[in-house]
Amino acid sequence: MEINRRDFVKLLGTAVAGLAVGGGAAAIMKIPKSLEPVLYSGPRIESWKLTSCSKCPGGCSLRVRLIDNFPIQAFGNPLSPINDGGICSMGLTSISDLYHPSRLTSPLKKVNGKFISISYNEAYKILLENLKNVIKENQQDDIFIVVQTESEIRTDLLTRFSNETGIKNLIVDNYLMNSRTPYNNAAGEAPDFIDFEKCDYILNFGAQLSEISQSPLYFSRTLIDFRERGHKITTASSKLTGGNFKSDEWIPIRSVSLGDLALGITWVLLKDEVYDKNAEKSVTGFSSIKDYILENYNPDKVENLTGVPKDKILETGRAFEKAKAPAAYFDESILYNSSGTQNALSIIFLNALKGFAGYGKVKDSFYSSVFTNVKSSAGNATFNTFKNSIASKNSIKILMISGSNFIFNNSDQETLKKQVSSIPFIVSFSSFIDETSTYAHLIIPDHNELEKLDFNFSETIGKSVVTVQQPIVDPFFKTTDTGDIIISLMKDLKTNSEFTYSSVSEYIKSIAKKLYDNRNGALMSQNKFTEIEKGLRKIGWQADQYGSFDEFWDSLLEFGGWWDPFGEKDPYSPKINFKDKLPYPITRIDSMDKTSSRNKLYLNIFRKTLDYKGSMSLYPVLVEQFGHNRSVFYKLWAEINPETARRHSLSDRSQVNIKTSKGKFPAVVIYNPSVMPSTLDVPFGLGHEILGDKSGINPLKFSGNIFDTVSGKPSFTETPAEIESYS
Amino acid sequence: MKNILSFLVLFIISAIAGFYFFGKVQMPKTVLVAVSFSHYVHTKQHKMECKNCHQNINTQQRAGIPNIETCSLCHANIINPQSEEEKKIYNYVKDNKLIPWQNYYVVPDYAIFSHRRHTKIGNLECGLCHGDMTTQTSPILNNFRPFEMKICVDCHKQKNITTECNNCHH
Amino acid sequence: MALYGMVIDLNKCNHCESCITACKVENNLQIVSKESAEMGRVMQWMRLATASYEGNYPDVRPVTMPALCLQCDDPPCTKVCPVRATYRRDEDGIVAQIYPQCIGCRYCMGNCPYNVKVFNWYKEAQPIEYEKCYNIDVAVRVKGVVEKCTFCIHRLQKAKENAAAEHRKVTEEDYIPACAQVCPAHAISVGDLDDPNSNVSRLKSDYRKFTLQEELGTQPKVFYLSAKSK
Amino acid sequence: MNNSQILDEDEVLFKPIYYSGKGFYILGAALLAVLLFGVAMYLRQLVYGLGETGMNQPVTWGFYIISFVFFIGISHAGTLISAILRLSKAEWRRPITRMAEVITGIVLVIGGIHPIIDLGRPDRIMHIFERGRLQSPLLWDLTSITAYFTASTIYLYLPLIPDIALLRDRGGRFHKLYKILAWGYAGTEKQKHVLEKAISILMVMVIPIAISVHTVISWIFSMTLQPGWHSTIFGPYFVVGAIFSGIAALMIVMIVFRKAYHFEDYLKEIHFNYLGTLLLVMSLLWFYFTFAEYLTTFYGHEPVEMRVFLYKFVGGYAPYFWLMVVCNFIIPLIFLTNKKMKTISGLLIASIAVTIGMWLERLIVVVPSLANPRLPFPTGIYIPTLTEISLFAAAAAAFVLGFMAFSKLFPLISIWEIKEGREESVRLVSERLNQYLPSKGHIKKIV
Repeated sequence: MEINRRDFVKLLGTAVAGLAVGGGAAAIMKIPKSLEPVLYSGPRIESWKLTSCSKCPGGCSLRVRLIDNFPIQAFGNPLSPINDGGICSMGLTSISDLYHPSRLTSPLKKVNGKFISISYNEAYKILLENLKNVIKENQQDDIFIVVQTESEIRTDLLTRFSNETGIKNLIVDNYLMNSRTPYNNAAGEAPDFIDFEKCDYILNFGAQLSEISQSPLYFSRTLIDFRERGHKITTASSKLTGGNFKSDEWIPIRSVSLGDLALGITWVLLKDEVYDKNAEKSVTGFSSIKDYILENYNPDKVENLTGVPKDKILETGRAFEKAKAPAAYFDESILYNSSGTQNALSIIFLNALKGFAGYGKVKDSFYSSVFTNVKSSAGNATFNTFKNSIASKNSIKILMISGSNFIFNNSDQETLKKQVSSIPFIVSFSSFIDETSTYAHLIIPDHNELEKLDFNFSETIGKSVVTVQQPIVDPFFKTTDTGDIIISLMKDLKTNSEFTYSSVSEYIKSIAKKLYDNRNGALMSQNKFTEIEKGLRKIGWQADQYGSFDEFWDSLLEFGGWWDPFGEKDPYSPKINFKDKLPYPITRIDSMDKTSSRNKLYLNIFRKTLDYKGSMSLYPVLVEQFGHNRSVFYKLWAEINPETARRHSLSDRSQVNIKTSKGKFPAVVIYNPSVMPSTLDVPFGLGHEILGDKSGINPLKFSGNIFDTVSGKPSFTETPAEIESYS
Repeated sequence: MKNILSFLVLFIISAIAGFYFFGKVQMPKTVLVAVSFSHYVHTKQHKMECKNCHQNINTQQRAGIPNIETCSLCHANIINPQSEEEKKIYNYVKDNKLIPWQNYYVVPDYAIFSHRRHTKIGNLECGLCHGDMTTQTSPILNNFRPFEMKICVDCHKQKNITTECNNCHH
Repeated sequence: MALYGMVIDLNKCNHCESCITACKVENNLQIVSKESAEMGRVMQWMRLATASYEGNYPDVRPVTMPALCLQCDDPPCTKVCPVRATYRRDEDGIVAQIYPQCIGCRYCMGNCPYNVKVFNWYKEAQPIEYEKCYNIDVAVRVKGVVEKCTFCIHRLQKAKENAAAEHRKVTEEDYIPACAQVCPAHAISVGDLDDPNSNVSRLKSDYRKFTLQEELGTQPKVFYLSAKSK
Repeated sequence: MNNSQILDEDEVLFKPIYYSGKGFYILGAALLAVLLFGVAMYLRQLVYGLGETGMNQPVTWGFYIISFVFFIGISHAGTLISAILRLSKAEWRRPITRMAEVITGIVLVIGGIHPIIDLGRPDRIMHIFERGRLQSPLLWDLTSITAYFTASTIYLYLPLIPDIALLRDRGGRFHKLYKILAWGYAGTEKQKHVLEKAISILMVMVIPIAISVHTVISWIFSMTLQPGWHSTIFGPYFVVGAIFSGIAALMIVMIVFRKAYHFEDYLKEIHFNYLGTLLLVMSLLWFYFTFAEYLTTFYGHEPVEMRVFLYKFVGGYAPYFWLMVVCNFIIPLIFLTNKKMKTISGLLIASIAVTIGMWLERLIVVVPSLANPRLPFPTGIYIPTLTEISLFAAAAAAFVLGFMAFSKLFPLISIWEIKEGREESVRLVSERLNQYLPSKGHIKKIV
């Protein structure tokens, strides 16, 4: 056919249109433009730096991978004596905080309900003024500091600060402090470490050793060795969580009655008269306690209290007394019920009967030589004090929050919110706006962990280890190291302050100087030493040779830490005085006698691996993985014993409503034969309201207002619950 | 009736054509660099080698495009007063701003290409892929070799190196 | 010719799940939206799979194992691929997956008896803090292709490159996949099964060894060690 | 022969080509809307990705593969049946064959497109040709389907030529098109002879191809390790199912057009009677295969196989399974066995039931096996989304549309064959009878 011009134009138009459509389709198939900067830019020069992880008290050493001087990945440092190349999920995600979109980029000030960004000097001035005004009128008791940091240096600074300014109410709420408090109450000092190599039997009271502990990675390794040596671990806990299922024996028991079980076992030891006779001397009022226990805690009674069959109690008791060096272990997690501290005390008493086998203190420990007070006297106020004084109207003038998100971690959130919002001045140092810091009037965001210098002291392995946390990148935003703020506050509030250093880094340098002078230790350049080297050591040979301090400092940063490989250990043999906390009235638990527990259910909130702050679900990688083992994603689930489920006629993976006194919330039923028939096990950590992708539900919201009478920790296990069909 | 049919056919054909054209071929981009850099001057006149400026050529995946910290080694002060381009460089160095180079040879993200593998291990000449840059007096305007897998595979075949897909696509 | 295999000691593994996270961040795996996750489209090359529970309460223990691509020596998935997008590499026995080649027919997924392969149903917007941490050695997958565990083949390539640059052989220390590297309990070990004195071939001869569904004759190269359960 | 004669006799067959009523346009518009909606949904899927469907990690195949198998199955109606009937010189075939062949042609196209819809990267479809692996059953499929398509289109086209010639001679619209297609056929003895020969060659060729197609499709499943798929009788099982559904589809089409275009005196009770019997036979055969398949599974009692088995019989897919049994076996049995119910309408019900039943059968083959993989974690559920459903609807609409379009271009009943039948059948049959009946004289001899 002949084509005239108009036809030709038409054809051309069609062709172009066709090409356009085709091109469009092709474009759709390509990878999104948004990724190109990530993938294409830069010469991609790779480098590695060592730093320390600050997600938990473990003090693992990280090996961070940088591309063009931007960190992208973090792995374990194979030369670290603590983690030995391993790393946990939390540590792996420690980079992602740095790039978090909702990180605070500058100090914020609340002006009629909205946060506006201000300069640091301005913010500091406001803070200083407020403090001055209160301190002028000697109302230091109305200033509260709530801290949840793993950094000993910051803790130390805060302690100095509170001492100098006379602020009594410093609440240090971190893992180590909480686990030490019962010891501090009873014995004045806590053991530095537990050495499982010295033990031949472990009776674990609800601690998740390889999941949530002073050093999960170290413990998971040592426990494997322990079991390979053929020794037994008995775990008494309310749930057989991920790590605990490795223990040879599981005694299912509601954690509120752990103390009763401990005393029940004590009864066996006392009855058989097989116990360390020194205990009679070391424990004040031993005989009275002994008599009390002997009459009140015979196995039948304990069986009624705890629901543990008495044969089991006897068996365990016998095992405990037969063992040469049995260790009864508990940690912070025991505090999360109404009689927490008392339970802890009764376990301490049980340990005293066997001379605290395995527990020890580090001889001339570097840690204690640097910080005289951090281990014990810090946290001279508990969360209870805070609650009581906040409850009494407008008694708190100033609240300083650092790292703590206590509103999320508490069960009586609504009341707390009300009370907190009534406080006239709240300053928060958190680098995000979370459930707690929304109530702040002033936020001075802290650096990210990868942006600040810090020392991480650990004695978990029985030797003093100092892991350096070095700044890997320069601060991205207008953030300020909280330590520096505290220091300058000290200077401004107290003219004749005996704290002479002008900044944290300077202070840390001074500690490094101590390290330099302390010639016992070695750089973390090797984590194994041959016998020959040890022998040489005896005759005064030094592991590392360094001429000047600067040299030492550089190599310290290069190798990421310092430790004392040949350090000696002392046994832990304290003088114990329970200050008539023990003997204590029996905690009555109706739930446990067989008749009523048939159809009674209790909410048992358990903490996921490595997640004792409940912050796991804030990380995009981890929130997806939160329940992947149960293949439940972004949702709350409730693990329930199949027979209980059948009694309530619930099918696996069915949606239900869990009803407590505070209301009801949906959950997915997951069959799990390894939970107690009387509990609904729900995970803790989901349901953040402000940060993250607000997925799931925070079960603490719905658990009853039951607290440990001493430490003020919310009870995780004592809320009665019912199951309703999903509507 | 027939017209419409023919138009339809044409449309469909050209759509498919467009799909594959835009899908495979990458459009030549216009390079707007701040400084019209002359490889000729550097290599021929001043007898410099590639790796003097492209420093990671034997050590890293990417050769890297030098920037002021490298340029300043020579251009800390003006060498050739009558050169306009050098002034620009000098200014960048002086007020220590990064030179906004455009890197032209960009390997698509689904193919991993390592310079070291080719230069150090395979010891190939740069010219093999980049052409003779020593004659270039101004920034290049099109690839010496287009980025097509065929080119790679052919070369690998004739040098009988493995053509295992997974070695470059992972 | 090496033949890479993996041994996972279940008696050491204590479900800390760091191998899974490591896999995710090392390989730029896509994070799917809530809706997709509920539909069962979560992208994990490695997952913690609770097969069953053994024993009676209270002595009950979960039988749980990290499940990943078993790198079968006789893989069923490769047999059905219409375009050779997945195949067994001759030089190291790793089952490769070529993303630019795959046409997304998902036949291989249907034929994988361990269903460890995942599919890019969508290309979803990723969280910024995750995107920034992308590993540059691994290509970001486009939508509509199948992917699976590659034994961190990019690490192997790197190791080979380094070894070649230094004129030596690839040693066991050079090539460690991400999951094995991070495992706190050192439960995962990877190495050359052909080399009789490599760590894996030593562990492989352990009496506790078992593999998943041996009866299918797929000859997996990932072995599990467990004294309790088989 | 001249046109005037034909006008008297078979005018009714030409009528639909030239005159179309109001209903036709309404229906056409409606179907077109459905089709376009489907296309739009597909484009959407192309943009956003396969996530638009209800498929997920264990259940990686869904509606698309189901309808692929289903439509290819239906395609066996045509060519196979008409070929068999032609081979067996069944005289009653004459009005049926054409429709049967048309079904094949249209349905093959629709079915063939589905795997492409199912692809995650349709833009890379060329990879199959560039670097295809012949070891993969998908490739066998590709080849056999293309072969089948070519063969059956030719097989449809050849018997059409004389009719096209008639249409060309009548003139009217599209005469140019007819002129091209008719290949200058003038009905001379030589041309007739060649045509007959070509057809008779093709109809022998087509049968093995047709069988192979569905065997290969079944092999897509049975070549895998999946429990419930890995079975030896899948080949014949699928073929039987295919023919079964094919006959049902053919009957539906015949009944509908008989009503719509008034073909009553071409498609008589007797045709349906015969086809009905055929359907009944296939139904029994299908049931036999199903029974064999599941009985062996049950007695083997392998745990993995049993998980799928129970999922089908009592588990999540039980309703579909038992509905399938009812549709494919019970209903046909009721309607086809007793005289009273074996009416046209009864047959229509039966064949509709069978069509639904056979679709369900494909569903039950594909999904439960994927939903219960060998390792019990994670098990999946499959709920199709609007995209998949609308695309299925579009496919069905396309089928009907295609048929309507065809009926507007060519006669749905082979006119020349009818004509030929009128003239020669009697003679041919009597000749054939004489060949195999004993002659009269024979009896005398015995007495």
